[in-house]
Amino acid sequence: METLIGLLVAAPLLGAGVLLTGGRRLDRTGHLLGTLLSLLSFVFGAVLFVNMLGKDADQRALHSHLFTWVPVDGFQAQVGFQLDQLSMTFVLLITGVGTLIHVYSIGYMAHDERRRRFFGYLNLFLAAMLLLVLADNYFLLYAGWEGVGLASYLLIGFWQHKPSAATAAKKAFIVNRVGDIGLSVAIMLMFTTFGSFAFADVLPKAQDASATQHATVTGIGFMLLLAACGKSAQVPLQSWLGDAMEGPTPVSALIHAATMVTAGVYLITRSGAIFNAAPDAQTAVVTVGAVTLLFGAIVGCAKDDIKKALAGSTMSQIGYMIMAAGLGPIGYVFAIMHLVTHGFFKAGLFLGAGSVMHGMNDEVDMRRYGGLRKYMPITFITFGLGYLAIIGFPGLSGFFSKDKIIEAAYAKGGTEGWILGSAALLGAAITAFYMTRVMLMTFFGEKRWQPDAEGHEPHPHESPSSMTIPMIILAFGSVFAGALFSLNSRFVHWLEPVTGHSEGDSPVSAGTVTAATMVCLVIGVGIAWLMYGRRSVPAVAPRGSLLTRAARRDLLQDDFNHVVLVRGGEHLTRTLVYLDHSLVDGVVNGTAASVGGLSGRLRKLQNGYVRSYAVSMLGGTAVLVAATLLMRAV
Amino acid sequence: MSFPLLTVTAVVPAAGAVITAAVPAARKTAAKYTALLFSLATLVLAIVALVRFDPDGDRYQLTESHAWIKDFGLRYELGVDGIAVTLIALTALLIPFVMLAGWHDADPLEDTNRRWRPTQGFFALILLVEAMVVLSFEATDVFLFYIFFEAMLIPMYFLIGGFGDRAHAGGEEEAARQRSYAAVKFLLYNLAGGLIMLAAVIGLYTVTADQLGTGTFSLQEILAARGAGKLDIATDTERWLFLGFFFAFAVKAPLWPLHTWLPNAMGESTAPVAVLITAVVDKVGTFAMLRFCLQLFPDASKWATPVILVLAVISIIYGALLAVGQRDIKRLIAYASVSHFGFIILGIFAMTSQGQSGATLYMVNHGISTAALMLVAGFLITRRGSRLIADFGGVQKVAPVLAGTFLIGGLATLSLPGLAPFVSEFLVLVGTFSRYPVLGIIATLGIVLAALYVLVLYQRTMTGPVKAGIEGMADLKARELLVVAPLIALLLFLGVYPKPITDIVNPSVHHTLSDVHKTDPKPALEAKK
Amino acid sequence: MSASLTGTAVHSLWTVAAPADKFPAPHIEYAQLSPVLIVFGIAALGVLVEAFVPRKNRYTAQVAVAAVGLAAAFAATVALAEKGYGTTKAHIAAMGAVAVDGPALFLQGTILLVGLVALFTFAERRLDPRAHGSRVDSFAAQGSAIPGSEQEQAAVRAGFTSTEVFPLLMFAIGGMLVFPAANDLLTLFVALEVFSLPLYILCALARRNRLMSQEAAVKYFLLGAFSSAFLLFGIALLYGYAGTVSYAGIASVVDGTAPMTPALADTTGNDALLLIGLAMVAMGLLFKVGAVPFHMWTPDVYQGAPTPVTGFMASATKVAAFGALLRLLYVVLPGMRWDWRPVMWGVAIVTMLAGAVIAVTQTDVKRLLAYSSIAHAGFILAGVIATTPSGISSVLFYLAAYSFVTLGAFAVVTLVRDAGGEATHLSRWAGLGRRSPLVAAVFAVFLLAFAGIPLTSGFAGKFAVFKAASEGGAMPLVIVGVISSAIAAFFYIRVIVLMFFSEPRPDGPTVAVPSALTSTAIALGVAVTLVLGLAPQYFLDLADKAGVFVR
Amino acid sequence: MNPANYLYLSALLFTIGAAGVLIRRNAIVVFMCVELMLNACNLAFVTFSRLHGNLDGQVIAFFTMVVAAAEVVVGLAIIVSIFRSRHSASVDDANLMKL
Repeated sequence: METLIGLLVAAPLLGAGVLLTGGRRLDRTGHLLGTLLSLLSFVFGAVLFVNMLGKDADQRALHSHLFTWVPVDGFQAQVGFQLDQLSMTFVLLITGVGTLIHVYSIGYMAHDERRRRFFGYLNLFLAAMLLLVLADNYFLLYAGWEGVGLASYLLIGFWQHKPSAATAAKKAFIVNRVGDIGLSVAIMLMFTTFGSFAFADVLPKAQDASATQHATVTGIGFMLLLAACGKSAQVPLQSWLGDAMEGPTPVSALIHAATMVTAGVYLITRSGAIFNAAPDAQTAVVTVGAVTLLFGAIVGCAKDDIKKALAGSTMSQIGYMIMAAGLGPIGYVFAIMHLVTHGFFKAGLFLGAGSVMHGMNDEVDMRRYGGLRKYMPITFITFGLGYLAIIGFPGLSGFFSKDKIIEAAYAKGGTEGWILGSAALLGAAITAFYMTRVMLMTFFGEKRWQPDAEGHEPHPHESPSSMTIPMIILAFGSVFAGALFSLNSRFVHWLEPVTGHSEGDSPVSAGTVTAATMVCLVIGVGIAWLMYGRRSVPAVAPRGSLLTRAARRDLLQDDFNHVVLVRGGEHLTRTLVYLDHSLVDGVVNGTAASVGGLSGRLRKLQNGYVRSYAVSMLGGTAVLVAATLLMRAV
Repeated sequence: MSFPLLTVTAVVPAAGAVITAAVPAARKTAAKYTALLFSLATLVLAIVALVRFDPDGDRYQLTESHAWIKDFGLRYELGVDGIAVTLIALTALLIPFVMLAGWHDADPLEDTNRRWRPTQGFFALILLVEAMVVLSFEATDVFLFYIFFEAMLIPMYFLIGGFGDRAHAGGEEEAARQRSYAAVKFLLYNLAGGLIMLAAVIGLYTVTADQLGTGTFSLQEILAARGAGKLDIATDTERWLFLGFFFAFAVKAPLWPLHTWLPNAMGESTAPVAVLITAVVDKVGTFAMLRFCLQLFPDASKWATPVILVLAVISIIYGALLAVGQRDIKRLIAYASVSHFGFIILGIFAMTSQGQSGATLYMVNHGISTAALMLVAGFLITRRGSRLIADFGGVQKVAPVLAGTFLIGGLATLSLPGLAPFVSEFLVLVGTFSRYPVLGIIATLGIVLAALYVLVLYQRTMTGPVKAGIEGMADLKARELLVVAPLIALLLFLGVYPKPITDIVNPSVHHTLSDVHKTDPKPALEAKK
Repeated sequence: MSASLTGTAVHSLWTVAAPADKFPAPHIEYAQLSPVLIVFGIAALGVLVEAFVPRKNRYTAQVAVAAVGLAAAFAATVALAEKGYGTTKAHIAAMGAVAVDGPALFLQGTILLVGLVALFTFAERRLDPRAHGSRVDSFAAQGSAIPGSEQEQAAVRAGFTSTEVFPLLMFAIGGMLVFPAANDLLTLFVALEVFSLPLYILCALARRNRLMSQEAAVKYFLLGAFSSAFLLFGIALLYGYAGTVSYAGIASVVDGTAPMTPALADTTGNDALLLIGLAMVAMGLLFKVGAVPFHMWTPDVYQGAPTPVTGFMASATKVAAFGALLRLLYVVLPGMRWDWRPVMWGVAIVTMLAGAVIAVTQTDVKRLLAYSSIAHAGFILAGVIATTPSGISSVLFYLAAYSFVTLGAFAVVTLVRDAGGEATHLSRWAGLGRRSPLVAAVFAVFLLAFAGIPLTSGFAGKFAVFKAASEGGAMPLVIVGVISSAIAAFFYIRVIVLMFFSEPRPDGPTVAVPSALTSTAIALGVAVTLVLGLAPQYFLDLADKAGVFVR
Repeated sequence: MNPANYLYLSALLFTIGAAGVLIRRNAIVVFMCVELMLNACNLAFVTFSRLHGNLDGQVIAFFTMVVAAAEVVVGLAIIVSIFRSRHSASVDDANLMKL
């Protein structure tokens, strides 16, 4: 069984290797090979899952040590895997959704001559992501962490000939690097504190370490949070996610909705022990989560680009998860649960969006959609189900997972609990609003289609089955996953051994919370219908309120980055380049020059007149005599 | 006396140089193959040495010792520890690639006259440099080391000044001017450093002569004498001597603010020569810090550590920032190297086993990764006939393989996990952090900047719409692929499995650390107990 | 002193005035002086050859005679050294006039070899184009003829050549042989003049640029005479102080071991005589070695003199002069180390720096080399100051190493020519490496040796003297030394850049193909440079063995 | 009479000679000044020889004269030759080589 874990990672890795080095001869079959290997990896996962279910709760974790990576005295980095319930959940999500998206991409990328490479990158991503969730120590996790970063870089920038894409890719990688500082510093802190960075060594010790090394443990917590912010696009490192939509839609669905961006949640949940030991860090986490869930939601309301709108929503949904994870044992389970359900419906939504774009020759502006439900029914239905799921329509998966998080938020207790809970509720309302907006602008109302750049009139049509089937499957997931998990709280029992779970005492009963959520939902949908359902949508975006305009610009976050970081950085480097030339180099050249000048002046003494030479000799002698006498004198 | 493996390892390339130079003008290709052959022979010898080296054996192995110039206390003493033998292997490994990459760089444009034989000269000089570098890695006699450390400059100087790349904005005239400026700058910088060191070397002799009766430069003798308490350098003297040595090495390494020769030298010389500078020759500097500064003057080293560490961190950030600001591909890579050398020096003077093993590993990895990046950049530049980033764009569309390899080289340079440099960089950072947390964190910022300059470079040159002058660009040829592929393979292998090297290096690092009486700091928790 | 000298004291001196029968019959150890005697004999023979051998054979005769003489003298020197006169049997010969000891023999050997090589360059006749069918060397057809005059052209047409240069050379060498061996101040002075006067004349005899050549001669002569006047006055003062001019005598007076006579008690009562005398004698010698501030003749003379002569002067004169300086400081005035060392420190420092710095902006190869020779004089002084046995041997070694590099370098300069004779302006050397890589490479080797790059003799020598200096406690000198070496490196490198990295000019100079003579000289230079660079141990031992002065 | 005075005289002569070298332009005169310096030395030698009551000084004086004579020969030869080619004996005209 242990070896199977290795294969789990090896399969897609192999795929990546073959596809990327294989050359043209694989162009015909490459995508199939990629999909196959992804599927294979899913099968391995499934086998392991079944095998795991066979064992009883606390015996389920599997460990397999491959080899020692970096052995330097105290610093012993191992390459070893740990497959427990938490990792297993992710494995299934990643390989499952991953495979679906491979299938979807076969159709979606059919006309791209670099499709082979696309699948190579996808496989690379799967491998890295699996490494991330299977690693049994933070150092190896770090490798996976940066690996997914690379994959995301390559895939966002897949259409490199588009400068916007290339820029977005670069931005994503660099912002992520900022987060990575957090992770590496955290690892260093662990090494200097615990003398190791393996889960098995660090997590158990975290609690009593905080007794003596409280500051350090808190520090580790904050650093991990920083890492999470980078990867999961949380405030203040969220700016890259919107631009990341430059990538092909399947990528957005897989990496920037379902899996990679949730790595932060995984990291925090995995490091639960540390956060439990560092309350301050937890507070920071929930704050970030709460802020982001509102931030993302607001941004989502203003975007006319369907993918950007969805990106905003992703941000906000992950905000929910982070917040939940920050709540500690009360929330870990629900964070993961929402993560999984979100994986289903958000992937579904993105694929839907992709299918729409596919039909509308890659138009992304929702103001140029409208009334598409008749033309692409399957897309409409699957997208619709996803929509209902995300706004938390009773009975669908989103309803269960999000509801739990809101409850947990209140259960945190105290004013903190109230604030978080209300924030979550408000978020729910806004979610309902912008999702409805998307729904209405895309599928309802009158046609607002426009010819594209080349002047082709769009002929909306349903996408090929290779694309619709995954959408349908995901739709099923988004409908039933929630119920499936929540039924006599299966999911809680499943994860409890790893994350631990505590109910907490909610000041408000579950019933009231649900009711409140419903109210918010109705309000949100209602407003949206009033604005976009009743009135017709202008093909050109109105100027809109100040907030709207700010939201369109990601609440000016990019402008801030541009002015402070980019411009500032440019100025800094330009100054340094100048200084390096004029100052550092100048000193050296200056010395040389001054020697030259001195030489030039001394030359003049050699004026060619014998008599002046004689003078110098006489003077020299005089000095010599004087000096000699002086020496004797002193 | 056993087979003098080390001597032979150095003599083979030297002989190769002579023979290559002797090949008649008309037989250019013959000369090239001769040179390549000898470099490969050297590689074999180096590998033999690597295999024969026993990590758990004596500190210095394969030793040879003969009197040379009695009056100067100069002995021909060779010996390698784990660090040296690894670096020799690196050198021997890189040279063939350098040659292959520079296969046509030195072909005379037109047959000017029969006596002027640039091609022969180019390859002969490369072999000569190799011989001297290898010897300076092997020398365990301070003076012997100094001799080759200095002599190495001359062939390097001719390589830089004589064979700049033909791609230059300012035209042939300007190119020649810039080139000789760079060459002179390189030589004078390093000569100045060397001469300062000479004073220190003489000082060392005087000290040993005073205290041991006979002046000596032999590392073993000096260490032994100090161990036996026979030799005890006065604090001030030791500090002065240390500074004398360190200055020379800091110039060679190069350490901020003594770095300004590097961008010129690397910018003006052909890519293979640039690789020779940064990947091979400069390593002698950092290596010498590890072998001579720390071992000869442990107390002074500890005394100077704070300043040096700060300078190293400055180098890291400063080099990276300047790399971001460059308009010229090669200068960009040069500044990136400045940043990397900062890491190496940081690791050495952090005085932890992680730091120093990391630093050694870093020397190797940086050698390979820079070689990969720089050589591909060289192919790119020769194709376009320009070094300016602005002249490129959309290369990946016309030459995907070239772009791919370039990206991998870049990713190695920004030390992505899975590629070799990551391991060493992280080791250095951890090693530093465990003793100097603040510096460690500041240095960590370097990884963001690295990402910045690499990806910006890639974006500007490779992505976007295809620029004018790029349309017809050919993808990598077989020879070029033969250069790049092995390097990349090596990067991947060492990224995933650096153990073979760390196993050889670790014991030597322990020796060095015990010289400076330093032990790794204990983890906080254990310390508490 | 004046007050104390009463009339009676003077009268008493009258009475003890040495009567004639006190003159002992002079006793000369001919065998031990053979090198000197041979050279002078040959020189005289050369004069006879000039007088009686028909003009067309003179050249051959002169060269042959001189070569044989020098070889013989060298053989004699070696034989003496073998016999142990350099070490165990070292002693004072010729009535205390000349010392036969290690340093003397070592330097004489060096001078003789240098002289031999210089002879080759003197005798070179293939560089200049044939003048009216007869091969010509680098010396004026007729020294006395006015440049560009009818008379001169006639002389050229007649194929005259001033073969007098060979006897002159021999006289100079003879003087140089005595100079470092001189064991009393009178011999010192005479020897100085004996080798200086021929050099003055040789300077004036260039075939090309005769005006410059004559100017060089005048400058050299006037300044030389001026300096020797100082030297002489210094000698007078020392004589006044010690009542004797023999080194041993003065030394014993200085350290008070000499038997006290009232007159001596009188003069020694006042150190001014001694100190001023010392300073002036030192000045005379420093002038010859070209130390700042007595260096100013060097660039002009080096530039103006015929290049072979320059080469000879630059190497042999330095050897002889430093030999004499060493002997003076180590034999006569060891007791006064604390007086002259600081002063010499100053001179050494100034010399090293000034030489290196001024050279940076030179544009003429010969002037460049002149300044570099000044800088090198500074380095050697650093060794002289050490006042340790290793100091002596290091200086001896440095001189040997340096003189051959210099000879070689100037020999190369004679090869690079254009219509106006040698093309000594640096700009003309651009791209020489492209046109004739071999010559350029050889010159590069010499330059690197000057710069003191390891594996060349220059480095070995530099290391030796610096080591000696630092052992003698003169670390600051070493620091200054390395700094000025760094500066010096700059202009040596500049020449290399010029030769190799700049495009050759279309109207650039041609490189003449020399005869076997110059080729040998250059080859020898390179050989010595490399041998002393790679395996100097044997010669260092030699210098060590020779490093003891007899007193 | 006090021999010291002779020394003062010789010193004086020497200084005059040196001054002449520095001041006079005509090469011949300059040279004569050098001769003057040499003779100043002779005076000193003789005086000292008298002081010390040995003959070395006087002998040296003869040597000096010989040397001086030799210098005259060489010196005049050179000066004359340059005079003939330049039609000037001024040392300041001999100024081709400088810097």
